[in-house]
Amino acid sequence: MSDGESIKTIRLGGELEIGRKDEIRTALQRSGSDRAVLLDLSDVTYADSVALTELLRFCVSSSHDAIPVALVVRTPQFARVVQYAGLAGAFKIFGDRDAALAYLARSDTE
Amino acid sequence: MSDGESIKTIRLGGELEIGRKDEIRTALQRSGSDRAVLLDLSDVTYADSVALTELLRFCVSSSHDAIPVALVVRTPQFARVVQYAGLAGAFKIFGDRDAALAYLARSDTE
Amino acid sequence: MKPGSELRLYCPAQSQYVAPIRHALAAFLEALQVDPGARDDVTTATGEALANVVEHAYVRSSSKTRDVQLLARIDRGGRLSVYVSDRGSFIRRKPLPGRGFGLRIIRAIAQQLRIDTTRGTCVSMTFEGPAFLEKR
Amino acid sequence: MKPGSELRLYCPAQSQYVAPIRHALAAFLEALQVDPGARDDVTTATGEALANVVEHAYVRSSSKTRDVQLLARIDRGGRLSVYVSDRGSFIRRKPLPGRGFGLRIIRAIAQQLRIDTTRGTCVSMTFEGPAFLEKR
Ligand SMILES: Nc1ncnc2c1ncn2[C@@H]1O[C@H](COP(=O)(O)OP(=O)(O)O)[C@@H](O)[C@H]1O
Ligand SMILES: Nc1ncnc2c1ncn2[C@@H]1O[C@H](COP(=O)(O)OP(=O)(O)O)[C@@H](O)[C@H]1O
Repeated sequence: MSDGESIKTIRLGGELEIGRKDEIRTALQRSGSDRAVLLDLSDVTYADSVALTELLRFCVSSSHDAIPVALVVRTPQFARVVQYAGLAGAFKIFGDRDAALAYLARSDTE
Repeated sequence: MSDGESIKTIRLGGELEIGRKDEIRTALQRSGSDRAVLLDLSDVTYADSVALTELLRFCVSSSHDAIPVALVVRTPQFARVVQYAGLAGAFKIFGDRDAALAYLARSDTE
Repeated sequence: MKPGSELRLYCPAQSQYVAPIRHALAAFLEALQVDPGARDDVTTATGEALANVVEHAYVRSSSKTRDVQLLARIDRGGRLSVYVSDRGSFIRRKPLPGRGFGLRIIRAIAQQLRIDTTRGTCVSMTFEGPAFLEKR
Repeated sequence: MKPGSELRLYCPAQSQYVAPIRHALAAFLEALQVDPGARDDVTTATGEALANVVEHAYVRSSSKTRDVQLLARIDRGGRLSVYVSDRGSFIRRKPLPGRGFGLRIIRAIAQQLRIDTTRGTCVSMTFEGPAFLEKR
């Protein structure tokens, strides 16, 4: 996947919370052609457990289909709430896009 | 003043309130070469009577020196607080920069 | 707006506290679904009362505690009352030249303004009208 | 933080109210000079308790009033207590698969969590530590 063409990017920002549950679920859709997904959450200023549940659901189902998913997380509240929920091990989290893309490229060649 | 060169623009934004009194007073300074002043307050999201007092002081002293001053006001809170304070007649207020510049150009030729 | 909702803040009577108190009031009113125009008006009036405490309350006072208290409250009728109080002394005087806009602004916005100077100063303002009626 | 400060909000138990209530709490804490990290943590924990009311409180309840109440209060010791209450019925069950993060997050943040289900549900959380000590 050196050309990165089949890496889908899903970008979510702002407050990921109960009031936006449907929108988050709709955004977290894969199509048949996706080989890897980069979830760009750089601009997420807040996330709650409702959002984490949706993200987890997406990552687990992608993993069943052998599609690697990388999250870009840059904001402290988000990073902390993942820890508090005990979900640090459930997500592949990176501090920037390049690191996430490098991980996805590696996953592909493995 | 067709070239507009001696029109000084002073721009203030955000919340003009008691906590920024010194900053506002410092910003509202004229220099000897100013022939007219455009106070660009387009981005003022809030103003209180402390700010209005500073603006009034500036306009009154400019008027004594025969220097016209035009205010650009575009936000509803600011427009309303000027009314509430009974100061609508004390300021030359315009909804955009061009109208304010046209007024200042006119004042000069009069 | 739901009756019983209430915001009570005790802060030092210093100018840097006025904006955060106003923001807390605005967010309180937003949670109660007060529309933006009415919210602006209420915070404008309240901002004036707060600025007066910072500027005047403790100038002629020997009070050691130089605080300001904000209380905003929705009563049964869905009416909003805001109280700004201090433990200083009210200064009665003719408007200072080129000043005196604070109380004027409050009067233009609030349906009722009362200034009680029995113990410190308590400025009470009530706000009524369609924007403040309970919406459900 | 000044003791006596208090935020009390009554709102419909609907998802669109959760964010504005959280914002009101954040602005309240900011006015009390709670630092950003502690503010985030408190609003995170409170957001979870509020989301639980919206998601669960009235599912098995016949209550006509489907409200949520937030009370945040600074007590004498400068400790912050937050109460999130509803008039619904608490649902006791094993964690749903792939869920159950809400109470876990609250436990990770609050120094104390109590869930009182005598009349509706009242989730009380206390927050202590240097970030909450009175600063003057
Ligand atoms: N909290 C207060 N404590 C003491 N004096 C006050 C207080 N609020 C208002 N005043 C008095 O009322 C006067 C008028 O206030 P105001 O209309 O806001 O105008 P300004 O603050 O510009 O003088 C003040 O100058 C002051 O003498
Ligand atoms: N306010 C409430 N009213 C009714 N039940 C509640 C309330 N809060 C929590 N619960 C119960 O506690 C369970 C665990 O909550 P939580 O840890 O937040 O996870 P989740 O909401 O994902 O199930 C909920 O599934 C529900 O049964």
